[in-house]
Amino acid sequence: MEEFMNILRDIRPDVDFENCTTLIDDKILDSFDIISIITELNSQMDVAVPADQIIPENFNSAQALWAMVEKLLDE
Amino acid sequence: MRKRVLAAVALILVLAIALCACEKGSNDTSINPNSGANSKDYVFKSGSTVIEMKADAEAVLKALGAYKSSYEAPSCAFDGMDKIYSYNGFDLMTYSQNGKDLISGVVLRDDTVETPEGIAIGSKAEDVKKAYGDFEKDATSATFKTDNCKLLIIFDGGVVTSIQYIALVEK
Amino acid sequence: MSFVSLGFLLFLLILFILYYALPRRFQWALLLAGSLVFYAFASPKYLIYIAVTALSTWFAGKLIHDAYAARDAFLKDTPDITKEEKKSCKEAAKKKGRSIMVCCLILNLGILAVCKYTDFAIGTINSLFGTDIAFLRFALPMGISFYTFQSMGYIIDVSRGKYQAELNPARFALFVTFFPQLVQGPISRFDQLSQTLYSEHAFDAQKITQGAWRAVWGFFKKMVVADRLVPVVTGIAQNPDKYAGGYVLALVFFYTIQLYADFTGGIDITIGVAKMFGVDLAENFERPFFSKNITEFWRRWHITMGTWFKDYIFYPVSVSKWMLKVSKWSRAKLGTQLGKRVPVYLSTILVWLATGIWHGASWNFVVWGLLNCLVIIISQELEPLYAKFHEKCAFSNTRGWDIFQMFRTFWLMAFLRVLDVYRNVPLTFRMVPTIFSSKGWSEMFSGGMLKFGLEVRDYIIVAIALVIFLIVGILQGKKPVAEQLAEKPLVPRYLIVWILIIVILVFGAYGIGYDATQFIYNQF
Amino acid sequence: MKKRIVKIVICVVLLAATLFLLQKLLVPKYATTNEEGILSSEYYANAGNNDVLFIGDCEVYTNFSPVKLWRDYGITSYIRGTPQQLTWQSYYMLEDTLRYETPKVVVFNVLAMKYAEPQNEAYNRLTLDGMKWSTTKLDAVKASMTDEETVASYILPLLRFHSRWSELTSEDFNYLFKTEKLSHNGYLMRVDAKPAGQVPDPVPLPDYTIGPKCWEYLDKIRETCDKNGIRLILIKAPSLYPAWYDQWEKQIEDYAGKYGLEYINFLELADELEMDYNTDTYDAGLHLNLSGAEKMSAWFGKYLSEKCGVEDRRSDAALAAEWAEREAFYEYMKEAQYKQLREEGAVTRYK
Repeated sequence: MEEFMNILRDIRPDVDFENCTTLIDDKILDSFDIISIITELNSQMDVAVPADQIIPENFNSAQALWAMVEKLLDE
Repeated sequence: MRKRVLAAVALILVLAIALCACEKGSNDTSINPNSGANSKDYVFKSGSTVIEMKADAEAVLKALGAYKSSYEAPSCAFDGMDKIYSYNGFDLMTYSQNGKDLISGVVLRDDTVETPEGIAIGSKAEDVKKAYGDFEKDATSATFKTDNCKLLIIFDGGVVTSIQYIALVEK
Repeated sequence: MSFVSLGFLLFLLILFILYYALPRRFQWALLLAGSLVFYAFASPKYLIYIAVTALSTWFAGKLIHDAYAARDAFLKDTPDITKEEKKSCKEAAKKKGRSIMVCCLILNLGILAVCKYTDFAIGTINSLFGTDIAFLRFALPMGISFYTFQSMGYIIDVSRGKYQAELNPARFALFVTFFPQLVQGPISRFDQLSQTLYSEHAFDAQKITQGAWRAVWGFFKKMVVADRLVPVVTGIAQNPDKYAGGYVLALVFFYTIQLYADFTGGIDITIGVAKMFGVDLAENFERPFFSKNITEFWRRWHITMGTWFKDYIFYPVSVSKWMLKVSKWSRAKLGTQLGKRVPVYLSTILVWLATGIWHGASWNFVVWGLLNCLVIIISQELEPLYAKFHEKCAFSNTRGWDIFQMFRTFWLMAFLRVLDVYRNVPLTFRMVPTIFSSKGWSEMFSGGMLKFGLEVRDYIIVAIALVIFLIVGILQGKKPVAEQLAEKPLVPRYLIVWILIIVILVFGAYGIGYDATQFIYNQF
Repeated sequence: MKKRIVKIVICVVLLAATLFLLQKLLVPKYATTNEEGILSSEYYANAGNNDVLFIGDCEVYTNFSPVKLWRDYGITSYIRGTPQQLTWQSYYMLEDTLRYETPKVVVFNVLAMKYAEPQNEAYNRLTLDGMKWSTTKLDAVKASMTDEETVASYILPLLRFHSRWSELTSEDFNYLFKTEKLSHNGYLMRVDAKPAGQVPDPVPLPDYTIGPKCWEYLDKIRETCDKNGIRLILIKAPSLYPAWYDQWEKQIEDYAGKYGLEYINFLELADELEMDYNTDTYDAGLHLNLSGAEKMSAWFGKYLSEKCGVEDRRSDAALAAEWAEREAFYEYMKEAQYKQLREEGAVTRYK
C-alpha cells in the first residue's frame, strides 16, 4: 500500500491523495497523469490495467485505485 | 477458425459496400483543390486598347476615342442603363452596377476587325477550331467560356457570320 | 434537410404534435420513423449506409450479448469449478467478444475509410509516385463520421462489458439515427443517451420551452453570425493571390468566429430540439473560448469527440502491452524522467493524428492535428517553468492575466484553424507570415473588406453579436442561461425570446443574396 | 392549465402581429421608386366591367391608354401588364382576371416569347407580389421561380425583404398602410419625349427558336380564351428596341395562321399610325410616351370597335361616372407632368 501511495505522490506531489475522492470529477488528474499511474503500476508493481478499467469510479480516489489494483492482482 | 470466417465475412461486406458506394457522389460539394488556376479571360483588342469583360467602361471609352454613335436603353423598372457604343467594325455594350458602367459585351460587326486569336467574320470553322479548341461538328454556333467571358461565334455553312464577347454576369 | 430551412421547421412541427398526441409507448418508434424520414430527405440512397452500420452493429452487439450470456449461465450452473477453469471460461468469452467487436469495427470503419479517404489516399499516392490514378469521388453520406463513431463506441463498450447490448434492432437503430444529432453530433454514449431516448415523455412545458429557447439561440448564432461571415471567409481563402497580409489576419479571426457560431449554434439547435422531445443529449461545448490554455480548450471544445478519442484510442493504446514494453525500453535507454513520457507522448501523437484525419480527408487536417499535438506537448514540457513563473510573478494570479491567457488561447486556436480553409498546407504556411508584411492593410480599411458582399452594417451586426456572445458566455459560467431565463418574470422572459426571434428574422443572413450554407461540420 | 394556454395564445398573437407590421414595413412600397411594381396590385380595385384586357410586358402598359379608348370609342379596358412579364405570367394574369370578370377581347403582346425560361427574381417580384392570394398566384409563382427562389418567400415576403432594414426610407413609413394610385387602368403615363435617333443594329443570335415553355403557355392562353368565348389578339408593340427579329415574327405568324388568330405587328404599321419616333417615345424607342400611346389607342380602338364589335358603353350612366373620375385623374397627371417639364425640365415623378 505504501509503495502504491509513493507511486501516486511521485507523479503528482501537489495532490492530496489521502483525502481527495474527486480526482477525476474535479479534473485534478488529467489523462497524462492517468497514463503515468498505469505505466508506473505496471513497471513497479507488475499490474496490467486494461483499458476497460479506466473509468472515473476507479480513479476518483486513492482507495478506489487501490481496490482496483487488488482486484487485478487477485485475478 | 470462426474468427477467420467472421473476418472474411466482414471483408466481403466492406468490398460490397465499397462497390455500391462506387456510384459517383452526385452532390459532391468538395472543392476541387486544383480548380484555382484558371485560364486567361478572352479579351478583345482595338488597336492598343484591351477590352476586358466586366472591366470599368470609363477608361476603355476614353482610350477608344470618339464613337460613331451611341444608344441608351434603360431597364423596364429599377435603376440602371444599358449603353451601346458603335465604333468602326464593332459595338461595345455596357451595363451599370453600383453606379458604375461595366463592359457587358463586344460585337464584331464586319471583317475589318478580328479577335487577338486571329478570327474574323468570314473565317472558316476549322480556323476557329484551331484558335479556340474543339466544338460540335456542324454546329451553327460555338461558345468558349472563361471566368468572366463567353465568346460566342455563329456560323453559316462553315463560315463565321458573327463574333460576340459576352460578360458572364449574374443579373 | 438543413436545420436552417422552413422544411425542417415544418417537419419538426408535425413530428412534435404527433409525438405528444400519440400514446406514449409509441414515442420512440415515432422518433425512429422521423429520423429515417429526415435522413431520407438528405438523399434516400444514403439510407443504405446508415442502415448497414446500424444493423451490423446491432447484430454484433447481440452476438456478444449471447456469448456473455452463455458464459454467465455456465458459471452459474457449474459453481464448483476451479479458479483456473473459471478464468479460462471468462478469457474465452472475452476473446470471442473481442473478435466480434473487431469484425464490426473493420466493417464499419472500412465503410467510413472507403467513403471518406479513398480519394485522399489516391491523391497522396499520385503526388508521391507521380501516378495518375483517377479519383473515385464517393458520395459522402450525411453525418457518417458521427454515427460511425457513435456505433463503434457502443460496440467497444458492449465487448468490454460496460453495459448490456440492446437486443431490439429498431430501438438500436434509433440510437444510431436519432435525427437531431445526425447532422453534426454530439457523439452520444449509449448508456447515457438510452436513459431518456426510449422512455415515455409526458408533455413537460418547462423542458419544452427551455429546449425551444436553446434552439432559437442556436439559430441566432448560425443565421445572424455564421452565415453572414461565409462570403468573407471563402472570399479571402479562395483568392490567396488577391488577399494577403491584413486580410489573412481577418480570415483567421472571422473563420474562428464563423466556425464557433456555426458549430456551437448547430449543437444548440440539436440539444434544444432533442430536449423538446424529452431527450437529454450530452453537452458538446463548455464555453471553449474561456479556456486559458490549449489543453483546457480541447476539454471544452467538441467534448464528445475528445472523450471518444480518449476512451477508445488514447487509453487503450497507452496501456496496451506493446506500449508498456516501449515504456520499459525507453526507461532503460533514456532514463526514468524522459523514458516515462515516451508512451504518453506516443499515444498523444496518435490521437491527434486520428483527430486530424477525422476532421477531413486532406493533409491540411493532418498537419493541423499534429500542430495541436505539438502545442500541447510543448506546454506540458514547459509546465515546471510555468510553475516557477507563477511563484515569482504576483500578477499571474490577477484577473487581467486570466484574460490575457484566454486571449492568447483564442488566437493560438484561430491560427491553427486557418489550415481548414486554405487549399493546401504549403499555401497556408506561405500566407500566414504575410500578416507581418505591409500587404493589404491599407487597402483593407479603405473599402477592401466591403468587396465580399458584406457592408459596414454587416460588420456592425457581427460586432454586436460578439458582445452578446460574450455576455451570454459570462452568464453561462454560473448556470445554463435557459434556466436563468426561466427564473425571470414572465414579461421580460418572453420579451427576450420575442426580440431574439425578430432579430433572427430581420438580421439573419438568409434568403436571396445569402447562400444558405451547409453546416461546416456536416460532412466531417 | 387554462392560464398557460391563454399565455401562449397571447404570446403567439403578439409575435404574429409584430411580424405582420415588420413585413408591412420592410416590403418595397413602389410608391415613389420602382413604381412599376404597383401595377399588378392596382387591378383589384378596378375589376369588373372591362371588355378588353391587355396582358404582356412594358410594351402594353406604356403603349395603350384605356382612358383614350373610353373617350374615343366608349371601350372599357384594363392593362394587366407588368415589367418583363413572361409568357406564363401573362397566362396567370389572364387566369387571375377571370376570377373577377370575363372580358370580350384579350390582347397579348408577344415580345416576352423570346424568354424561354424564368429570368430574374427582381422582375418576378414586381409581377407576382402584387397579385392577390389564390391557387392561380401559387401556380404563377411556381412557374416563374428562378433556382434561388422559394415559394415560402412569396407567402411571407418578409423572408425575402428582411435585409431591407438598412435601406428603409421615408417612403416606407409614409406608405406603411396606404398606397399611391399611379396607373390609369394599368397605363403608366409619361409625357416627356426623347428622340429615338440611331437604334443599334440587332445582334445576331445563335438560335432564334422560341422555347417550348412559351408555346405551352401561349397554347394555354389560347385555350382559355376559346373556353370562355374570348377573342384573342396577338400584337407586337411598335417599340424599336429591343430588337424584334424576323425569325421570331415568322414563328408567331405561323402560329397565328395555324389557329386562325389575329396578329398585328405595329412595327409594320408605324406609318399608318403616324408614329414619329422623335416625339412619341420617352426613351429613344423603347417605350411610347402619352402622345405615342394615344396614337396607338386611336388606331386600336377603331379596330376593336369596327373589327371586333366591342361595344360603346358611354351610355351606361354608372360606368360613365366611374370613367369620368378616371379621366379627371388622367388629366391631372398629364398636367402635373407637363408642369414638371416646364419647371424642372424633366419628368421625375408620375404625379
